[in-house]
Formats: sequence, structure tokens, C-alpha cells
Amino acid sequence: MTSVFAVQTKVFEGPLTLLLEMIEKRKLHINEISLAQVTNDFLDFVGMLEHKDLEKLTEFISIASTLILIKSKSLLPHLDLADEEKTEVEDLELRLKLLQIFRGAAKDIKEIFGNTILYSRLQTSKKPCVKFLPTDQITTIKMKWYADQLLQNLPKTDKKPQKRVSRTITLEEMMNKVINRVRQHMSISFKTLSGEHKEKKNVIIGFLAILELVKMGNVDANQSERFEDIMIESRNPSIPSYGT
Amino acid sequence: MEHNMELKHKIESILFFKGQPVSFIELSKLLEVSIEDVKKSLQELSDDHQKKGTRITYNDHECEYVTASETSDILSKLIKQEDESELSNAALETLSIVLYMGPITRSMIDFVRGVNSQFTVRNLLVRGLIEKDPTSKNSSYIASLDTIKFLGLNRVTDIPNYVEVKHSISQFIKDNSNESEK
Amino acid sequence: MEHNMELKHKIESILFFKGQPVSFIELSKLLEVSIEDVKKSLQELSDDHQKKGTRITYNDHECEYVTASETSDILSKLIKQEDESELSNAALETLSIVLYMGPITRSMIDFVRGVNSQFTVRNLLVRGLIEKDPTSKNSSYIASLDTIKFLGLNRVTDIPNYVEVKHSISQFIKDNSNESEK
Repeated sequence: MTSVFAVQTKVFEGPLTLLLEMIEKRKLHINEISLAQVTNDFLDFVGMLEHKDLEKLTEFISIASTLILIKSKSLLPHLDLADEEKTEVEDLELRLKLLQIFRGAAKDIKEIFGNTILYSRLQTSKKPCVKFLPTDQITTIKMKWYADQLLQNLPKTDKKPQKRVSRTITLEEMMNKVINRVRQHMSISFKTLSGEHKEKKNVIIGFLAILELVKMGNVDANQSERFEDIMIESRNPSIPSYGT
Repeated sequence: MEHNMELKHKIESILFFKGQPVSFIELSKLLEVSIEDVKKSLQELSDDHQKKGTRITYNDHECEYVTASETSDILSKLIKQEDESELSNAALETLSIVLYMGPITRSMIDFVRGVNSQFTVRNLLVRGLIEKDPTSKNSSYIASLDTIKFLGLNRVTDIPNYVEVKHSISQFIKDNSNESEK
Repeated sequence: MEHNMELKHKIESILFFKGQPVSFIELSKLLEVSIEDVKKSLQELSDDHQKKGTRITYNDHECEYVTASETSDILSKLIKQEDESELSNAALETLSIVLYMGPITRSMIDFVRGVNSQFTVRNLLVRGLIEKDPTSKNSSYIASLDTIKFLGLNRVTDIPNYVEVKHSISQFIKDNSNESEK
């Protein structure tokens, strides 16, 4: 957990930078194996993100969902990714590698930037302002038009983030859902839980959420045989157990 | 690095950069060499430039980097073209900003336009369309009197929507001045 | 008289006179020669200036007559330069993306960085380190001559590790060409 706090104190430009730094910190190469290894750290970080900045959160969650794909594949070797999902994984690796190159290049540039400047001439041969050289383009109508154009094109900073937050369920939401379901039924099968979702990604998120809960000691998961359904039970002592 | 450079090339660089006559005394102080050395280097430099597009001229106490007289035809053509050329969109936009927002600094013009306006501002100055505001301490620009007259206005505040435009742009500057720190 | 002057020296004179970046197109029109001839002369001119106090720097579409990097120590004493704030890591990262991948669109920059780069890009534009590419239709950005001047280089390919970095990037771009269409 300390690693998470270490990264949290820094302002992160974005999910790719965060992910890259997590990989570099462990001195790993960028590949599916290393991405699977840092997935939990990344999800922990996303879990701590404030919901205020929706745009930022969306950027993180979209990367998180790709990581979850990768992690699931490493946990479930039988899982077949759809072509689109494969591309998603490949894209992520590619983007990380590109970003790594540019971060290196940025360091090279930082080393020399501003050290030995090539200067322009301080004064040009042309001295300003002995003459007045207008054109008929200068009219009050035109001047107002240019001002209006400028005002229209000023970047809007205060715009409320649109309701375009990824439809992917966040990990936290999913965990809460699992906990609630377990509380209600005390024992629930993974199939029942995941059957509510059509998208494979959501099934996987559900699965990972269960793994998280097991890790945190909130639920017990039992699988009698491979490929059998997984039974989930609440272990929270605050919930009365009428168990068998 | 600097030490590898010959004295004459250091002088060349300074003269080029300053773009106006520089005295031998100033060069000798700046480069920490004798006036004799300055003169000797200037002689060499002047010879080097014999067949170039630029020359080094000097008298007995100062020197200057200038264009070669052989190029005066092409430069007059350039000046004539520049003087008669239409204004670019960038120039018209900048002029409009100076009209509505003046006195305004270069960096504020850059900030509002979202691009560097160094050359656009210089061009407007050269054409006499804007000028440095004599009353502001940090160098700010205002529309020239000629421009205001040319627009048919008595004063700049008579331009259409003066108050509204000024207010909206000021608001933008206020709202975003933190972003610019990034 | 003018006719005795070589093309490169006319260009030298014009660049000196202007004291700011001049586009190849402008030079070709003014001198009534092809852009190819302009480029060839610039190459020669740039080579002539290798050991001088002044340099010719250029990118793909414009050029400027500037001082040599070896003299920057002396010249920095001559100007009270407003201490430009250092570039943030985000700005450096974005600048290097534009340097190596330009002309590049905003959305492609966002894709590579994984974040919205609106303000970083705007800051670089305001500082004059990047600019809209005059040749591309969809608004794309390229590094300006100012970037090259701040790096103390004659041209962008003089950046340390330029070839290696460019090479590794080109390997990725090939695979990734679909993404850029997005």
C-alpha cells in the first residue's frame, strides 16, 4: 500500500503516466505480464480518485478496464479475448511504449533547453513608426467582427463535464453491488451475479471485485471444481449469519 | 564553448544582435580585450564580409553590421511590398484586441489570442497602427491616434460594443489566469 | 550591380534585414526563384556560417538569421531577459511529441499522452514554441523556429539522439496509423 501513497502525493498528468511510472518503478518491461502485475496498484489508485473531476476519472477508468482485461486473462488462461479487446490491449502497450520514448526525449530536451540560445536581432533594420500605413480592411465593423470571433473561440474552462462518463461500471460500484447482493442472499453464485451483465468486461469486473473482496476478507468464495460455479458468501461479522 | 570562438566572431555576434552602431570602448569592456584588439578584429571581420550579403562598417570609434549596398534594390522591393501588403487575419485580430483592451501588454495579447504575437505586434508598430503607451510603466500598447481617426472615431471608446467586449475579455483573463501558470 | 550578387547573399541580406523568421515561399516570390533554389542556397549559406558569430537556422518552411550558440553567454549579459518560467514536465513532454511527430493534431497528442492537452498546447503556442502548421489542412502543430533557437541548434535534426528516437517512433507509428485517423 505504501507505493500507492507514494504516487498519490504527486499530481498525475494522466492514467498513462501513472501506469508507466508504476511499471518503471518496478523496473519492468512494458508487456502483458508487467501490466497484470501493476493492475491492483492501479485499481487501488483509481479507487481513491475523487469523483469531482469526471473527465479525469473517465480517462482513468477506461485504462483500468483494459488492465482488468489483461489481469483476467492472466488469471483465467481459458479466457478468449474478442478481436476488439485484443486491439485494446495492444494499443495500451503501444501507447505506453510511445510515451516512454517521449518522456526520454523530453529529458534530453530539458538538458539543453535554454542553455545556449540563438538570439534574433534585437532591433531590425526597419525602424517603427515614421509612417502610417493602414489598409481599407480597418473598419469599425471589421474590428468588432474580429473581437466577436475571438470571444467565440476563447477556450471554455468552466464547462461542466458532459454526461459522457464511460458506461463501464466502476470497480467501486461493482464491489458495493457484490457486497449488497451477498448481504441479501448470504450466498450467491457467480453466474447469478454476472448473468445480469451482457458485456464481458462487466463480468470480468465482477470477478475481480470478488477477488478484491476475498483479499480484503469480506467474502468467502468457493469453487467446488474447475469451471464450476463460484459460490460467494459473506464473512462480515456484522451481518447475522443464518448459515448452514 | 565560448572560448573556442575567435574574438572577431564574438564581435560579429554582438554587432548583429544589437543592430545599431556600437563603440569600440563598449566592445572592449564587454569582451575584456584592448581597443587595439577590437580594431584589428574589425579589420579582419570587414575583409571576411567583402562579398557577402551583409557588411561590417566602421569609423574611428564605432562600428555597425549592415546590409550590403548591392542588395539595396531587392530590399527596397521588399519594403514596398510590405508597406502595400494587406494585413493578415492575425494582424487584424491583434489590432482589434489592442483597440478594445488597450493599454495592453504583449503577454496579455498572447494570452488572449492563445498564440505568440511577437511578430504581429512588431508589424503593427512598424505600420504605425499601434504604439507603445507612453503612460504605462510595463510596456503596453494602444491604438495610434492615426488609427482611431482612420476608423472615424473621436476616441477609442466609441468603437461598437466597447464596454461589452472589454468586459468579456477581461472576464476570460480573470477566470483563466491560474491556468496560464501551469 | 545586384546581379553580381549570388542568390545566397541576397537571401542573407533579406534575412538580416527582417530579423525574424522568413518563409521559403516569401523568399521565392521576392527573389523570383523556385523554392528548391531557396532551399539549396540556404543549405550553402548555413554551411558558410558554420564557424561564424552568426548562424542560419531553419525548419521545413522558414528560416532565420540568428546569433551563434557559442556567443549566447556574452549576449545574455546584454539583455535583461524576463526570466521565462521553466517548462513543466507536461510542456516538455508535449513539446517533444510535437518535435518528433509534427505536424500532429491535438487529438493525436491527447492520445499519445493519455490526457486532455488543451492547456499545455495553448501554453506552448503562447510561448511561441509550437505553431499551427501552415501547410496542413486539419489544424496540426509543428515546433517553431523559436524551439530550435532555444535548444541552441541550427536545425531540429541536431537534437541529441534525434535519429534513434525518430527511428523507434516510426516503428510504432506504422502499426498505429489507424489510430491517428480517429
